[in-house]
Amino acid sequence: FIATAFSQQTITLGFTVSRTGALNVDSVEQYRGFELWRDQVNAAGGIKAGGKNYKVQFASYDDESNSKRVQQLYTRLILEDKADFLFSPYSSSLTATAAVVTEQNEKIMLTTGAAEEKTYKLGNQCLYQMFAPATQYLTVAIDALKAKDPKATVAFVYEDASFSVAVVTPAKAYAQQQGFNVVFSEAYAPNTTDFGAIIDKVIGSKATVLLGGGHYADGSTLARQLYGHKVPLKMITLLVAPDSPQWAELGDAAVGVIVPSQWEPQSTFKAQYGPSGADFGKAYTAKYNTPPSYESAGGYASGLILQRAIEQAGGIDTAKVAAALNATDVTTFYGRTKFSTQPSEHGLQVGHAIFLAQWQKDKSGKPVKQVIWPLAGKSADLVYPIH
Amino acid sequence: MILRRPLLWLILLLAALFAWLPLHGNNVSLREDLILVALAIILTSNLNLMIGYTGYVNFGHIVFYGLGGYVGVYLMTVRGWHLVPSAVTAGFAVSLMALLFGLGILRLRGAYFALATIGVLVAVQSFVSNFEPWGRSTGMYVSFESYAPLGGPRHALWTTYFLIVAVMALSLILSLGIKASKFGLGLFAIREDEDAAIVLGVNATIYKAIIYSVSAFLPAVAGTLMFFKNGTIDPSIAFEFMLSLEGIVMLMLGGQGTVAGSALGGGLYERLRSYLLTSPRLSEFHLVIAGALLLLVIRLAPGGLIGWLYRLVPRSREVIE
Amino acid sequence: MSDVALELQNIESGYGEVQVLWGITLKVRGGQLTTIIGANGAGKTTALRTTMGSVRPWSGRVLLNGEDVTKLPPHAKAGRGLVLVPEGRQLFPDMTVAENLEMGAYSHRARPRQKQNLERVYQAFPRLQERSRQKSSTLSGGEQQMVALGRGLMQEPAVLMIDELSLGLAPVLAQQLFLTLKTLKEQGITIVLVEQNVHLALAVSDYTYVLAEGRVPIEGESQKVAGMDEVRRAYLGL
Amino acid sequence: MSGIFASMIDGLLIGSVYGLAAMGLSLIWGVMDVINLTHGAMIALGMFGMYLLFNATAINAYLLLAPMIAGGLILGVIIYWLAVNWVVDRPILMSLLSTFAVNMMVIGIGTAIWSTSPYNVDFSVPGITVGEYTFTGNHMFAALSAVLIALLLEMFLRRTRTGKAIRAVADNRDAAELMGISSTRVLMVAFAIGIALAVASGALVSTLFPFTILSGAGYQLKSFVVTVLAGLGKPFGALVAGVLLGLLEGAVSPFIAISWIPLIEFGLFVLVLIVFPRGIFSRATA
Amino acid sequence: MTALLEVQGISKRFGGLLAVGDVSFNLMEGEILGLIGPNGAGKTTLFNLVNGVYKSDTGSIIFSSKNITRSSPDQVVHLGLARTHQIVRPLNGMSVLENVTVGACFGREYQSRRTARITALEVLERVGLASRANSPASSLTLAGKKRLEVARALAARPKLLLLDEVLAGLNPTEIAQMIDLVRSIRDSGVSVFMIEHVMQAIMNLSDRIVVLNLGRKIAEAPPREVVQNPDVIVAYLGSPDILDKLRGSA
Ligand SMILES: Nc1ncnc2c1ncn2[C@@H]1O[C@H](COP(=O)(O)OP(=O)(O)OP(=O)(O)O)[C@@H](O)[C@H]1O
Ligand SMILES: Nc1ncnc2c1ncn2[C@@H]1O[C@H](COP(=O)(O)OP(=O)(O)OP(=O)(O)O)[C@@H](O)[C@H]1O
Ligand SMILES: [Mg+2]
Ligand SMILES: [Mg+2]
Repeated sequence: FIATAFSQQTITLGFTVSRTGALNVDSVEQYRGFELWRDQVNAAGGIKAGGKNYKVQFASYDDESNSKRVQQLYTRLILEDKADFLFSPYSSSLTATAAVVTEQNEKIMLTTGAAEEKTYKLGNQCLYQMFAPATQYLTVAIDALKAKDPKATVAFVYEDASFSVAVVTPAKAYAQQQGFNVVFSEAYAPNTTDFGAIIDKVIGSKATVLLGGGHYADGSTLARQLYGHKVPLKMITLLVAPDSPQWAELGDAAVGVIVPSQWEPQSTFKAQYGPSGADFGKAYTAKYNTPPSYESAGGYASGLILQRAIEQAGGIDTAKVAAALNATDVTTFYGRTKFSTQPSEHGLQVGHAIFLAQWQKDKSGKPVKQVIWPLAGKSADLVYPIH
Repeated sequence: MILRRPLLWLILLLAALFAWLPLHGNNVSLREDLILVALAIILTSNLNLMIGYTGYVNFGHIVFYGLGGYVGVYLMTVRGWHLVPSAVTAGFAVSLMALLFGLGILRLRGAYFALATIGVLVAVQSFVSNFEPWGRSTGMYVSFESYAPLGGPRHALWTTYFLIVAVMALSLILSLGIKASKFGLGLFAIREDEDAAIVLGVNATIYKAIIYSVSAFLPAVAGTLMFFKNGTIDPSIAFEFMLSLEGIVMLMLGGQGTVAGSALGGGLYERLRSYLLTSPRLSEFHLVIAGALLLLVIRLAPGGLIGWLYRLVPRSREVIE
Repeated sequence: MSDVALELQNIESGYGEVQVLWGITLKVRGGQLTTIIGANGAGKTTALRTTMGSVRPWSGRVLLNGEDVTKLPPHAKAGRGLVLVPEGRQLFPDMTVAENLEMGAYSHRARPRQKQNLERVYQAFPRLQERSRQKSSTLSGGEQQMVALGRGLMQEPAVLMIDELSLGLAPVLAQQLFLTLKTLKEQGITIVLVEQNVHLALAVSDYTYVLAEGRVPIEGESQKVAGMDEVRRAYLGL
Repeated sequence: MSGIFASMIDGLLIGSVYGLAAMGLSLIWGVMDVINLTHGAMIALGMFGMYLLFNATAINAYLLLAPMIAGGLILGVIIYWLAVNWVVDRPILMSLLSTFAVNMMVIGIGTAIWSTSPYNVDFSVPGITVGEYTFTGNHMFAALSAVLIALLLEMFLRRTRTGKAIRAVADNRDAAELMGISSTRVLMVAFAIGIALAVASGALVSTLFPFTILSGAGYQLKSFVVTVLAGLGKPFGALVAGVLLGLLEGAVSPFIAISWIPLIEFGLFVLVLIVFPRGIFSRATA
Repeated sequence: MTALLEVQGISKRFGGLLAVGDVSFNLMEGEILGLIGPNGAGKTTLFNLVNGVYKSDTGSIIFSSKNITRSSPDQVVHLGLARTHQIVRPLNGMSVLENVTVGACFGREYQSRRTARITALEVLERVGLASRANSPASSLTLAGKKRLEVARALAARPKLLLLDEVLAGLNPTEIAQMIDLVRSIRDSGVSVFMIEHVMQAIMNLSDRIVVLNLGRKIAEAPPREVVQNPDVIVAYLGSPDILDKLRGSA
């Protein structure tokens, strides 16, 4: 037991989790990433910095997926629970609301499920984004499509929520610029469960490729109903939802669907810091009985990046840790992480990049996720058309 | 004269306490708790004007709050207005709109009116969700620059807080004033029996439209303030049906038709939810506990908390209206 | 013939904290017509409602054919033939005249004779047959009173209590109704009548109770009561 | 087959389920003057009930409707005694409050058990394909079941003594007592039926779409619309209005972005109300 | 004497039913005009037409030289025409005093709340409800509620008062008291138009009586002539020997 040489301290990390409400699935997966990281750090004796040994403890509340109480809760985290550092809630809009509080208290907040660029362009100085920004999510898919079928006709069907709109708007322009015929584009209300009307329109538009989605609930429903209505599509790429391990429960409807991903278990980054992807995956699966999603990986990686910054700063002084974060350029199991330091977009992620993963049948016929893009890191070929 | 009413002084005292308590010792955490309490009181006491005074159940009262938030945030972020004129303009704009809606739907009575208000709420929400200048369903973000005219975010939030407390006090004073007025008597008559009131000479059409419009004003102002403070606004948060229902629950809990009841119900309900949600052991079951408590309270105090107080201390009726 | 069909023993009751009846005792003999008269607010309606159970008695007993029914809810009493035609009519406003009458025959007791009873009612009030499909809430005041009475008759009453029989009825119709009461009595129905048209009520009834401020200061054969000075002054306007 | 046709048929099928959901609300509201805010939660319980029952028995989901309805009746009786019996005579908002409290508790317990993540009943009946459009068998069966249940209810209300007693109590409780009707019993029955209808509609929806414990809220909102269009306390009218609503959705959706549909739907709803202040089907009885 | 109310050829149909058909009459200033007729004759409907609850299908109504044919009830009150309801409509959640205050506040004089309160107390004293001023209106007996109706209407300080069966439910002694009240109202300069089934009262009070049957006016005459009109006797009054019929054993 080596920790004896260090004096024991604790640091408190504060955040809200959407334990209930629309963001529940994704947010809880992210939380598990935090939790696994904390347990591993504490098991190893804590974060060692500047001759001290910092045990990590959490303070967290349920934000009910609703921004109404977010400021109250983050204020509480900072002032009552004396959180030293903060993680963001899940989603860009809750994060923007929390940021109003964290900024004025000059508290560092690492954001995970907050991919939208807009959030980082409001003049914040203490936000650090772990996810690759929203613009990239679908442009990657269009690149992949271009390589396979440049004549495809494209439909965008996406959740009318800030994240998916932020993804689709640039993607649509990019698709047209790449010479694709965008024959249909429509947003649906968050928490839509009946896609009948939209599916009838997709069929009518004669699109061969569908891009879009939003979060887990709507994405899985859309896929299921596309399958039920036997819509003749050659490629389906949906945001967020298919990344979740639960996606396999869709059975045949799951197969062939592509998801832009922040991270996949198969990815083989050489970790300069922290565990390897395989080790992370193993530990995660052992603890939660389910493979990690990219939200989980993002959560874990936030912990790692913060840990590294604290170590480099030699303590938990906010200014020093911020300086360390500003200087961060490191590759972990999660990929490269580097934050923009330009004042106009401070904290925006500029190092990390998006993958594409596709659900394919393995030899036993079970659906599994394979990395198909970038080609350099692929674990299987893109199956196109789906059927 | 309203100045001779003890409750007026109690309201002012309450507002002073709200302003002083967090400021003293710079307790921001308390401030954040109290701002939600103040908001609850604003929403319930204005809702009380419709439900408690006039007997018209407005299920969609939150629409005023949301629209006020949108108008105000739009004026500030896109047009670059200052907070206070934005909020006041939002108040007037929304009141005017309420007047127009009101002239249409106030022809309906009872349950049919109540349901039409849900229709208005959802229709407005849907419209805003498709309205390009307001960012469709993505909504709008308040950039940090908008806090600059108020001396940066830290100052801005304090200012907003004091404004909200002021709006709270105004809401309660408005309720009190209306209750004491001839206008208020007309509303009460409408509540008891609209046809009889008309035969007694009350111009129900105009009265209802006016109170509907008045009950929109301060919630709209509060909407601007709150969403400015939150930094974002989007349709799902601005027009939350659940919040509308909770408004009615708070009102009934406190005792509809009374000024103090709406404040009491709003304040207590908000504190209860907030406490349960942040309490480490109870948070998992916060809904169950809140529900069970609510059931218990209405069973034991069917006239709301105020009704219970009246029965306990009959003389309190004269002071606490 | 003169067994006691309905008996109130020392009934006290009221609303909330306000006591209205201060221990009244009434005996209604079977096959007789008993009247209760009294000033406005004396407690007549309250007495009938307490008998029925719509208002809970605070103390005392209600006996129906000798059986203690004090604690039974109104619907159970109705099932035993105790019928109240309430003050203020209490119709089913959204139902038609015919449906209102039909509801009168709801109980097991009344159903077998529904058809005959309906005919009887239409005979007594031809206006109701004309308007059988009109919603009862749009009837004139007097027409509503007819429906209320008709519905009471549909209930196959053993003891029929009527609160303000002639209220709002045109003189000719009121007279007709009093004659109808007489026939009903002759058919063996026990009747309790609360009535402000004291002249007619005393003329038609066998026995009279005077209610004043929740007590019964005077009772007796109707003819005798009608002759008492204080009754003539206080209730007959003479 | 043209798009609009397909979309109208979809609307028709789903509309009958809206209608069934609304029938329960309409019955309770019309009869008892109780705005049942547990309605959405009961629909959600219907969904989860079906989920559990189907996973336990794995028999045809539509056959499971019978035990689901029975369960709904029992649930209705429980809630009636827990939260409704003592507010029936109170102003309508009291019932709003007490049912809201029950709603909170049900949602709270439901969230503790199932969290708010989506579930799914994995049962599908083969559909019919016409040209490029496929109508799922589930939709057709759900619509059929909804209509069947609605017809049964209508017969019950019109033909049986209890049915008539329910209407009488709705109209004037005191008078109903005087007629020999046990109003408490009647109200309990009416409430239980209303809840059973909500549960049944939830069960049907669960075979069509995924659901969370919060999913009932959306159907509750639609139920409000449907109830009012039909006129309160007109359960069968609610079915018709539900179908009309579905058809309307189907008819307009090919021509506009679906995000505008709520605006059209609810805007129209308000307009219809202003023109027919007591519901479309209320003019017949004059 | 001039006509305060001139009703010219008004009618009202409900579906196929002619509730009021082509009725005309005048009411003079300072007069008590009685309105009788069998149940369902259209008396209450006629009141509803006059005070604007229903709009007349034909004809015109002039009150105090203003045409009020299309006016709403609240406008009519402000001109000085107040009424009571046959089926009482108290504002149940309010006290007796508040009920009457509403009448005064929104009546002809539009009194301020403070003045209205004084007026209300005064009126309550007059109708004999002063002791119940602070009780909830719902706790009054039916007859009490009828008095409340009168009080509310009086508080509006009307020029013309429409009374719809305010004596129903009173015993003969109480009726006598009310008769005095109505007379004193008239003596204070208010004209009265009253529906009543209590013959003793209507005969006693009215200067003239209008008789309706099946929606039509069948007579308009002083009381003494009306009781002798055979049509009125058959349709309305019935037989004078009723007491004997009732007493006579079967
Ligand atoms: N619901 C009630 N709440 C409180 N008090 C009431 C209620 N109903 C009646 N009372 C009071 O009880 C007393 C007796 O009333 P009740 O109706 O029995 O009189 P009544 O003899 O029938 O008079 P009337 O001839 O006017 O019908 C009255 O003083 C009345 O004010
Ligand atoms: N809203 C309505 N719809 C349909 N019919 C109505 C309506 N109001 C009244 N009636 C009918 O019109 C006729 C006249 O009713 P009205 O109330 O004027 O009678 P009335 O002369 O006042 O009788 P009463 O002496 O019994 O009060 C009645 O037959 C009644 O049924
Ligand atoms: Mg009485
Ligand atoms: Mg009448």
